[in-house]
Amino acid sequence: MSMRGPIATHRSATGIPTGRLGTWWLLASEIFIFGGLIACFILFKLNGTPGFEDASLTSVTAGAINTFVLLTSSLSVVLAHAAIEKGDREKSFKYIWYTIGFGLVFLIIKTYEYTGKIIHGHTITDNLFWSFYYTMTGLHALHVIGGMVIMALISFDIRKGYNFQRVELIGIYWHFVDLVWIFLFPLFYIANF
Amino acid sequence: MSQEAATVQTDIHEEHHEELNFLHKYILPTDHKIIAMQYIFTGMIMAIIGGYFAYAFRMQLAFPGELVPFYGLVGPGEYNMLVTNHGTIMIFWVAMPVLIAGFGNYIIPLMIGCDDMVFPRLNRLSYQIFLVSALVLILSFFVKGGGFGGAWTSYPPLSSAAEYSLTDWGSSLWVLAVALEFVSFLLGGINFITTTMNARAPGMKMMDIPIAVWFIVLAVILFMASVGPLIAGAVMLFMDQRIGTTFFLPSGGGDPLLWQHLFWFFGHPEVYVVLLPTLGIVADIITVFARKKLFGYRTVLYTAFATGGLSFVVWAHHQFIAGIDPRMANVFVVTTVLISIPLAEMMFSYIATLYGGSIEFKTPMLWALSFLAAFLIGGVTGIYLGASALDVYFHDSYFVLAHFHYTFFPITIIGMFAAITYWFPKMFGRMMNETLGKIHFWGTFIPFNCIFLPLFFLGLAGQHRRIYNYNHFPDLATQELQDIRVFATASLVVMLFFQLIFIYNFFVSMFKGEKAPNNPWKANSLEWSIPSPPPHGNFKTLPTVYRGPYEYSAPGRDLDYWPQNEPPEKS
Amino acid sequence: MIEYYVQSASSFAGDIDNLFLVITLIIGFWFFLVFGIFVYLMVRYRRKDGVKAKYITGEKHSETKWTHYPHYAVVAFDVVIIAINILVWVDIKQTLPPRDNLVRVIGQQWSWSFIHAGPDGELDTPDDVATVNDLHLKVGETYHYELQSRDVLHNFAVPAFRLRQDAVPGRTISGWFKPTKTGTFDLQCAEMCGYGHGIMGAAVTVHSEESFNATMAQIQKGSYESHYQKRMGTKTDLPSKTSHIGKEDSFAALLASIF
Amino acid sequence: MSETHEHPNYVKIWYWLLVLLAISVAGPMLEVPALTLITAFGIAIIKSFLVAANYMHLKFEKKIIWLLLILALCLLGVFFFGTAPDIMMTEGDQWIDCIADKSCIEQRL
Repeated sequence: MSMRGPIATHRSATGIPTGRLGTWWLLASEIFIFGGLIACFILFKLNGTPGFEDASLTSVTAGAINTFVLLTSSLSVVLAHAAIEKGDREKSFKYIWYTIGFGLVFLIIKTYEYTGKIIHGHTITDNLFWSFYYTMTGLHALHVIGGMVIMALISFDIRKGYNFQRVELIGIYWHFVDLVWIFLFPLFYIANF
Repeated sequence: MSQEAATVQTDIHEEHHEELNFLHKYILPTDHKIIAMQYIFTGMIMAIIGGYFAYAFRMQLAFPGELVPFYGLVGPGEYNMLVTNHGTIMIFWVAMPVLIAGFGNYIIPLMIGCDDMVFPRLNRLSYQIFLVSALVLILSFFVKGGGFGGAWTSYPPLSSAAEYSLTDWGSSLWVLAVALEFVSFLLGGINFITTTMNARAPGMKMMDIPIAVWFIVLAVILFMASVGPLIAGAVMLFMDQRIGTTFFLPSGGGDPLLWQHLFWFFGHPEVYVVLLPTLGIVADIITVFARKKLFGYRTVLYTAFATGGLSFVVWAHHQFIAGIDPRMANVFVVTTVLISIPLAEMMFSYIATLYGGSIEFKTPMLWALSFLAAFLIGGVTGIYLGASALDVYFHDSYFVLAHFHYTFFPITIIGMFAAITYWFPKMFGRMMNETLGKIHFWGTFIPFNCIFLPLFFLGLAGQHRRIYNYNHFPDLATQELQDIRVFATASLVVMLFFQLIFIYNFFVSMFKGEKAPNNPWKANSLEWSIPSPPPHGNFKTLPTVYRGPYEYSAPGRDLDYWPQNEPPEKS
Repeated sequence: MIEYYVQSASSFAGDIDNLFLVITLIIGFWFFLVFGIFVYLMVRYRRKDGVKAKYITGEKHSETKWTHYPHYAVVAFDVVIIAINILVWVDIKQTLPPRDNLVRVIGQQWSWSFIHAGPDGELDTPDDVATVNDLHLKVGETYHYELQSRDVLHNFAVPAFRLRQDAVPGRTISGWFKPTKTGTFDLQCAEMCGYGHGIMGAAVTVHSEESFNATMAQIQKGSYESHYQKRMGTKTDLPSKTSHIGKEDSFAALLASIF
Repeated sequence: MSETHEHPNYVKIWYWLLVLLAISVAGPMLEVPALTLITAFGIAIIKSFLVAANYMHLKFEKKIIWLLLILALCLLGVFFFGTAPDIMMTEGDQWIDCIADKSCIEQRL
């Protein structure tokens, strides 16, 4: 393992590697951001705010396929981590790019969905449900894009042979993005009553 | 961490820290000390802007409708913009960067004995985002329609629709600046927490961490845990403004009260976010200058935990009469008044620390003690406002204003001066002028009380906030009340005048002051064991810690201090 | 203490003033006690040559009792404050006593509209009397108010009644008050509402029975000169008047001459 | 970076996740709202637990991370229940939500 950066980075008084600890704290703060939005959404939904019956207009099929895609991408990124632990750089590189591919598929389906909705006049200003729908899935999509970019950058480091621990970190982040989707899926697609 | 690993790392460390060129040292630094300076200087520049705003609107209140010297005419819109941005700047761009990001960055690695933050480049990034946020805020004063004037709480619908606020881009840039600032501190906060959790010097146990570090980290944790919903809220508010959604507009099914909940769920812990670092810094200073061990280290720490925890369940006391369900108010009264319990215990411990001491009234100590005195007033007047029935009378009155200035002024300004005067020798390697420091202290502390004590009485008289000219309210346009306003404004001008002495002292001492020894105050914590100013990489050999930070006047020793890294004598 | 500045003109004003007094006594006691000890310690233990500070950890029971016992006392006083406060709060905001009269208060940028229920005591009937920036009340009657806002948040604040309540757009908030004194009082908007927040005032006039009926009749005929305008009319020269005040004040004059 | 621990069988977890996904999609077809609630959100919780425990290696993580995440969720709960009485109802003590209630739309002028 390379020793770059200050000594502080390589200390570990808690026993958890610094990078991972930092990632967990990042995710904790993300929980509050997405959690805050989800809490607001539920508050309005249970209030019976007009427009929330539009949940039946979202395509369960598209949502389910997207869930499937993200779950599979989670698998591939965890396999990338397993590979790098064994020191197999090429395999890990390959799995990371599979994950990026799945991310791309997710975004394509998302774009297709957005286009369909907008054509039917359900824009972000249509009513509160659609406002939440576009805000939350949009914020989630931004996280997906961010994750893909970081993964691409990391993958080349891996091939050159350093910063192996980052595969695990981006993996944890990616799983979190997956987790958020796992909750967005029932909120926007299934629970239409 | 094993001893071998430490030596291996020290080798790497020494070849790593060569001299950097100007660009990398000062413009794009990764060194925590330089980043700390950047934060502190940016914060001080913003403090000057905030103080200038305060001067402008106080002059308008004292002499309504007249030209304010060095400013111009203050109309109603202008006045709203001034008070709004005064509040925003002082909390988000002065208190937080100077106390948490600035001094946090400076003292955390030094006090826990490591060479830098664990993520130095993340640290740099967070400062850069912070700088951008400050620039965006300043830009917002100059766009068409002027700066945002909807109070620092920016309650919608006023803040969410240009037709109501009349500041179309002003409000959007304001929200954008605040959101960027939050992101910056989230990133910085992750760095602080991880550093303190993982990068402590060998031998430094949880209970050996100086209170200042503990409290800054606690503050950051509170910040991270409370700000998430408000970031979500800021996104929603920004979309309301720019895209036309209706999250907070009742016309489209939204609810303006939701923003208040999102805001105050953050806003109340935020008070403790800025309070805790100052309390920590003050704890360090009073122990050093009273040559005493801190009275009940654990008690102080646990009361801080309790305060932090309680601060999450009191937010609705800002909304007692905002149209929330009155039954909920009872719950929040109980939790709010309960906060007095841990905080009272903490204050008692601080005061008990003085007992049996040998108190030397150097400038940092004067600031620290005056913080305790002023904060005591701020604290006890909080009880009035925590009582919901009194809030029916005091809500949004000058009583509230005087109360929170009695907490925020000590926290931000007094705390900042305490920290600067205390760590100045370490930061710049020179001592500050003691006489000028004391003149500045009295010239700030006395006028401060003269500004805000009278405002309590204005509050009792029913004077409400954010009014540019009280002549439109006959009951408030009396000569008696006007005299109080003039007196407060005059005190403010006097206080601002005395700040010039500080600025003079600061810069002259920085270049011409007496050279500072390693440990001018004879303090224990690790930062005083290295040269002033510390070199890049801080410690020549990374220290090992043998005891807690407050071992002053320990029995059986000649010296009345006992540095944390001094190995125990072998018996 | 509040009464020194603002007269108390409603039935619950006295309760709030008493609560204020109770809290003042409690915290005054604590403040002077703690502050006294603080100052004493600072003076008593200032640095003297040759005197070494004591070594006290503050972890032993014999030491912690000095902070713990006062702290228990704080808890006891807290309970008192909470109990009295909740009693007053429940009375003012949480319950609605039976009403004698009804008024709808509507805030908008930047004025107040009032719809008085009229003789039948019901709103939205033909005998309603609408006024702008001028609220007329009958002394000794329990009023319910329905508070609404047309645009942004406002706050219906009458200091003499010790009354404050936010008006939230999209909601109707109800509450009550009972004026006990005749006279004219200020009504202020106490929630930031934009550019004209500083001028958003109104006059609350509490009438005796006869005067109230006469005024209502006048308003309905349209012959009533708005009390608010009358009141503000006498004050139109106020800006210059206060600037005059400023110049007379010697200290302020000194200040002004510096710049 | 690598404490040695047994890897869970990642592919097996993935199969489980797909099965759960199928159930949550099939749930609403029974058209029993209460059941949909369980299949939608109950299964989301199980799924997220599976992912967190196995893929994110929370199983092997120190207790402090658990504490951190649970604390985060608790605080969200505090926020939700503190806010709910004001936002989630059309009628509270002393107030009526005109928009959701529709009763006072005309009065709103």
